[in-house]
Amino acid sequence: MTNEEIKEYISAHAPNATFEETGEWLNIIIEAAEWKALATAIKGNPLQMDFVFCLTCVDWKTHLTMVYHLTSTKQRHNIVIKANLTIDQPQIETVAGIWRTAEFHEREVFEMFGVHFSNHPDLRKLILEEDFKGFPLRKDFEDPINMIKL
Amino acid sequence: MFLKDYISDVYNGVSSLLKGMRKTGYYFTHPKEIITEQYPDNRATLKLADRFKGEVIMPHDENNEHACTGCTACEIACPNGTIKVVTKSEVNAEGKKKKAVDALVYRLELCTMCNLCVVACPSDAIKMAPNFEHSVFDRTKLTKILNKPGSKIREGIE
Amino acid sequence: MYNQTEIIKDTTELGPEGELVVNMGPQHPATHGVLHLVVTLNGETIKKIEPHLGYIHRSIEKMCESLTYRQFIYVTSRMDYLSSHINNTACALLVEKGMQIEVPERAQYVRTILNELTRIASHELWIGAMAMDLGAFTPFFYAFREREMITEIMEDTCGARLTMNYIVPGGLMYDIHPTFQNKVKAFIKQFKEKVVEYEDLVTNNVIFQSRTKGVGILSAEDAISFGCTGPVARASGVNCDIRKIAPYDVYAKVEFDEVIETAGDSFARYMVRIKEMNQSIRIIEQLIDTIPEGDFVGKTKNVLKLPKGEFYQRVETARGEFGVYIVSEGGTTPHRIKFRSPGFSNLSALSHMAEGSKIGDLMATMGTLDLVIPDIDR
Amino acid sequence: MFSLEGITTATQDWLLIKFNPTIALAIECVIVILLSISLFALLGLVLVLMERKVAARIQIRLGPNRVGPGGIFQTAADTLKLIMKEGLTPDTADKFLFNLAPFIVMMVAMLLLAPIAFAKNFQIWDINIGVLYISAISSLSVIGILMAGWASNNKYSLLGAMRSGAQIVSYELSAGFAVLTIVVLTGSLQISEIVAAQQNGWWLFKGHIPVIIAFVLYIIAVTAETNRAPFDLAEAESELTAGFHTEYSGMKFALFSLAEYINIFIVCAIGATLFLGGWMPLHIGHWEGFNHIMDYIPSSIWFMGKTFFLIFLIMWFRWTFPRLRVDQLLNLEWKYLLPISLFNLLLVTIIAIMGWHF
Amino acid sequence: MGAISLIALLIAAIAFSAGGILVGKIFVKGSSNPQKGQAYECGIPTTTSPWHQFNVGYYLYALLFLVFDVELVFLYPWAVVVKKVGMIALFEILIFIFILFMGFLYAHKKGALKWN
Repeated sequence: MTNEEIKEYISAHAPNATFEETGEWLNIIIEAAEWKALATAIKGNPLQMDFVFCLTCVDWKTHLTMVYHLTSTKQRHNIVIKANLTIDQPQIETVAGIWRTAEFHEREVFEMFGVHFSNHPDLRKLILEEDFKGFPLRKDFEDPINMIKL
Repeated sequence: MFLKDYISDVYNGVSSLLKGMRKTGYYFTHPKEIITEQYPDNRATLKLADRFKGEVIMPHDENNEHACTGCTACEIACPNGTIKVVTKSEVNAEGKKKKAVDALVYRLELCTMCNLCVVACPSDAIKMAPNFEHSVFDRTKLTKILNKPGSKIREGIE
Repeated sequence: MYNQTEIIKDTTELGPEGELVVNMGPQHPATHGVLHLVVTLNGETIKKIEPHLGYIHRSIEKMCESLTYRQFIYVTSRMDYLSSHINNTACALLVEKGMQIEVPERAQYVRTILNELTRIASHELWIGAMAMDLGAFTPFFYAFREREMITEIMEDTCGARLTMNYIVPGGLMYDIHPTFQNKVKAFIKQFKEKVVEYEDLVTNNVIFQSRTKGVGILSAEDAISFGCTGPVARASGVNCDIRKIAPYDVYAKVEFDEVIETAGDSFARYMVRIKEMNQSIRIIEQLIDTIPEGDFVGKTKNVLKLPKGEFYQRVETARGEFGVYIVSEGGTTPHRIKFRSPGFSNLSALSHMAEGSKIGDLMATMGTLDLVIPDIDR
Repeated sequence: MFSLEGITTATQDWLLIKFNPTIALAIECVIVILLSISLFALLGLVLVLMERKVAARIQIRLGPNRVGPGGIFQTAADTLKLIMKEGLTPDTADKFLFNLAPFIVMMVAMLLLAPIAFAKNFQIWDINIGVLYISAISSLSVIGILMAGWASNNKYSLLGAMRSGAQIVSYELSAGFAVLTIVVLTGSLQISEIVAAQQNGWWLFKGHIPVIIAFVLYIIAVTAETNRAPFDLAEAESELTAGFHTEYSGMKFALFSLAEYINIFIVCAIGATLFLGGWMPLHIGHWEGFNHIMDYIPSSIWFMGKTFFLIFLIMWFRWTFPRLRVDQLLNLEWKYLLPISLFNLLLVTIIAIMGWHF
Repeated sequence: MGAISLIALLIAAIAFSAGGILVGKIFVKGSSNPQKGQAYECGIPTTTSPWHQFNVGYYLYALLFLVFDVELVFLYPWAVVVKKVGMIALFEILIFIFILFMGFLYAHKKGALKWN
């Protein structure tokens, strides 16, 4: 499918979505609340976005941005979906039920950025110890014991 | 039919196992195939690859001169703070004050042999040497000063 | 760290009826590193597997935020150390894409050859380690004999055996060693002679086949859903070879087949890797005699600065799709960098694949997933 | 000509002349104790070294070569190290059973020495039910392993012990049937008579294909019974770290591993006795000249040669094959080996009754 | 030698094992550390005790083994005399093995030899 068709389809399901085509792939910026519904819609026909090859988060100091890189193993078109979250209470619906790879990736984002994924089946720390304080990949994270500054 | 399958099962299984045993048996009876490295015994003849990245050294010529200008390019290039260049001011022959290297401190325990410092050096003063026997009992011995005591910069290097 | 009275109290507790919770790893001979699996058993049957990660998490992504675009490449060698060359290539490709640096043909050819050699070396090590997981010790040494030839080629040209750091943005750090082509040809000759040995010892062995066939089955849908890539997904019949989907370097110019099996079990994953080695040999054979003369590094600025924006580069490592995602603010260091490692996604499928099988099957499944723990932990 | 038989009879005669029968018997007992202990120690050292050397040669490497010429003192050094190690007992273990288990395993291994004919007329006790005695005693070793696994209070140990229990009792059957084929052919359970029956040729050659099948079954079954790869599920280290002896260290661990090697020696010695004629030199039918030449080689060397050949065979298996899974292991026994050995036994019976063997 | 040799061998086994362990005890000065007494579970403190009810899989084999081991014991005396008795012994044992084999097939059909 061409980018125009994708845009059309996504606008129908997420009316507040904005698009950006400066990069390599089509970027779609959506509201966090729309995500779950949109995810279900693009997983099925006609987009068949069945493969999340990257799921991460970016800290912009003022807000966090969830970034989902999606592709279709059948039609081979890539899109990037972004959702801005507030830094105080970052919360977004989980997509672990739609793409199972999201389960691990969301757990990683949860402990590294403190994003809360509602309805996640098993939202625990995956890498860090249970009693670890702070979110290491945020820009304001300071670890006085294990300095990695050079 | 069942019996036929059963027998062919057993036959195929046993023959595949025997094939494996023939292979290992071949190596058992052919000691020439042994590939063990005789490392500490062949130390005298051991030839490492000439590009082998073992540690950073600073070559000095017979006049105890090196090519380091103390420009700190290597220090900047190093990703993990392995190199520290301590500079001093030196008065050269024309009476001009000039920056020169006092000590090029190299901390082997931090080095990842990425070769970025060698590439960054504008005067080819440092290079990688194929030394790999770095074990010492005292960790402080891994912090090395690369320029030899009393050495100075070679003529004509800016 | 742990209080003794606490331990005694703990061990007197009983689990649910008939269940046994066993920790496998971090100090376990089959986990190839510090992977920690909490396995819930019912007799010999696995009920649940829960991976605990982080024993060698170094926060490479955070480290890279303070490194320049020349420096951060070498850190990626430490992630998937068995395909460090391919990781380096991914980073270099991303910087080249972002700054529109022309890479000379010679460098592209050499990169491709080295990438394929790395892939073979990685698969060789995997065959040995996997056979060892299944209790056969000897193939390990035979596999390492061939791998040794590759590491020697690497040592000659790159100066290191495992973490090569030979790729720089714009090309190569220095030119290939004069003996490179001859040594690679010698390797291809020996490899073709010796690779049939695995058939006798491993592939056709009735015990090996019964240990792997029908074990740890992953369907194509699950493979996609779990984000599996590389040989793991291709064994389930998913086309996911980045070298075909989004060719980089000179992969578009060479002829090779994407190896696909459909069974999705451990044996299929084994066969995919064996056949992939042959395809790698095929790629190298096409390139080794036609390496063009010329520069080995393109013209780059002294200080690299990626323009403001977002960049993503995917490559195919020995374990699957490796992705680098960089958010740049236009400075000398990245604002945010994310490494999409194939092992992390492949591991997430382990629990699904191993549930209901035996402990022995877990070893076969885990072995054929080809997990490299630093790749998962990053 | 060197002969162990001469030495033993001379010693016995001398003792009986010098002392009264009771004291002579006591001294004989002491000699037996000393001999068996030194045999154990020696076998342990030799077999471990042999295993490592065989493994090295198969794996295209050199193996131990530092301690002594060709590394022959390597195992002695290792043993010294193991003795000097602290033997730990987990706090949560059942201490009595934990410490008892290695003794049981050792006792079983030691008792099995009694009926083995090491050379012509060189046997500790030529018991008339020798073969039955061996199968009876050897089945006791599973108790030691189960005890070790259970008492350790460790999950790996427990799983390993359970596996080894199921495995050893299962493979006992095939081993038993394989042994029975020779008993059927010989008509005696006594080791000396079984060896004597091979005066004119070993059973392996005399008994046609069924005996060869029985021999193969026997080798497979005893490999499993001694917990050797590819049947080493009790200590499958990629699955259960070290299986039933995970918690054992120092000398207690050494005893387990020694017992394993002694058991290999014993089952191979029995295999050599039953199928390859024990100490009986290679005799071919009525070629008197050939047989006489063969007789010049001492019987103890014949016995050791055959035993070590079988040991080598078992080591060869270990370094070639992957490990089976526990259910496949039991399948192999119950669905393949047991039916085949039952059928094979009947075949051999027919051969024996009809006198078709040579 | 007679049965007394068994006692001698038992003494040898005990002396050998106890001797080795004692030599170790005498020469080795152990240190005490609470971690040393912990059961090994890959460096993680154990959570549940292994001493509780366990999967039944292995016991079925043990039961079958009992049946066949008793058969084996019956076969020993038979094996000794079969050559002298001749064909009739073969037929007798055929009946015996046949009955047992039927039982074995029954167990096989019932799935006792299938894991789980």
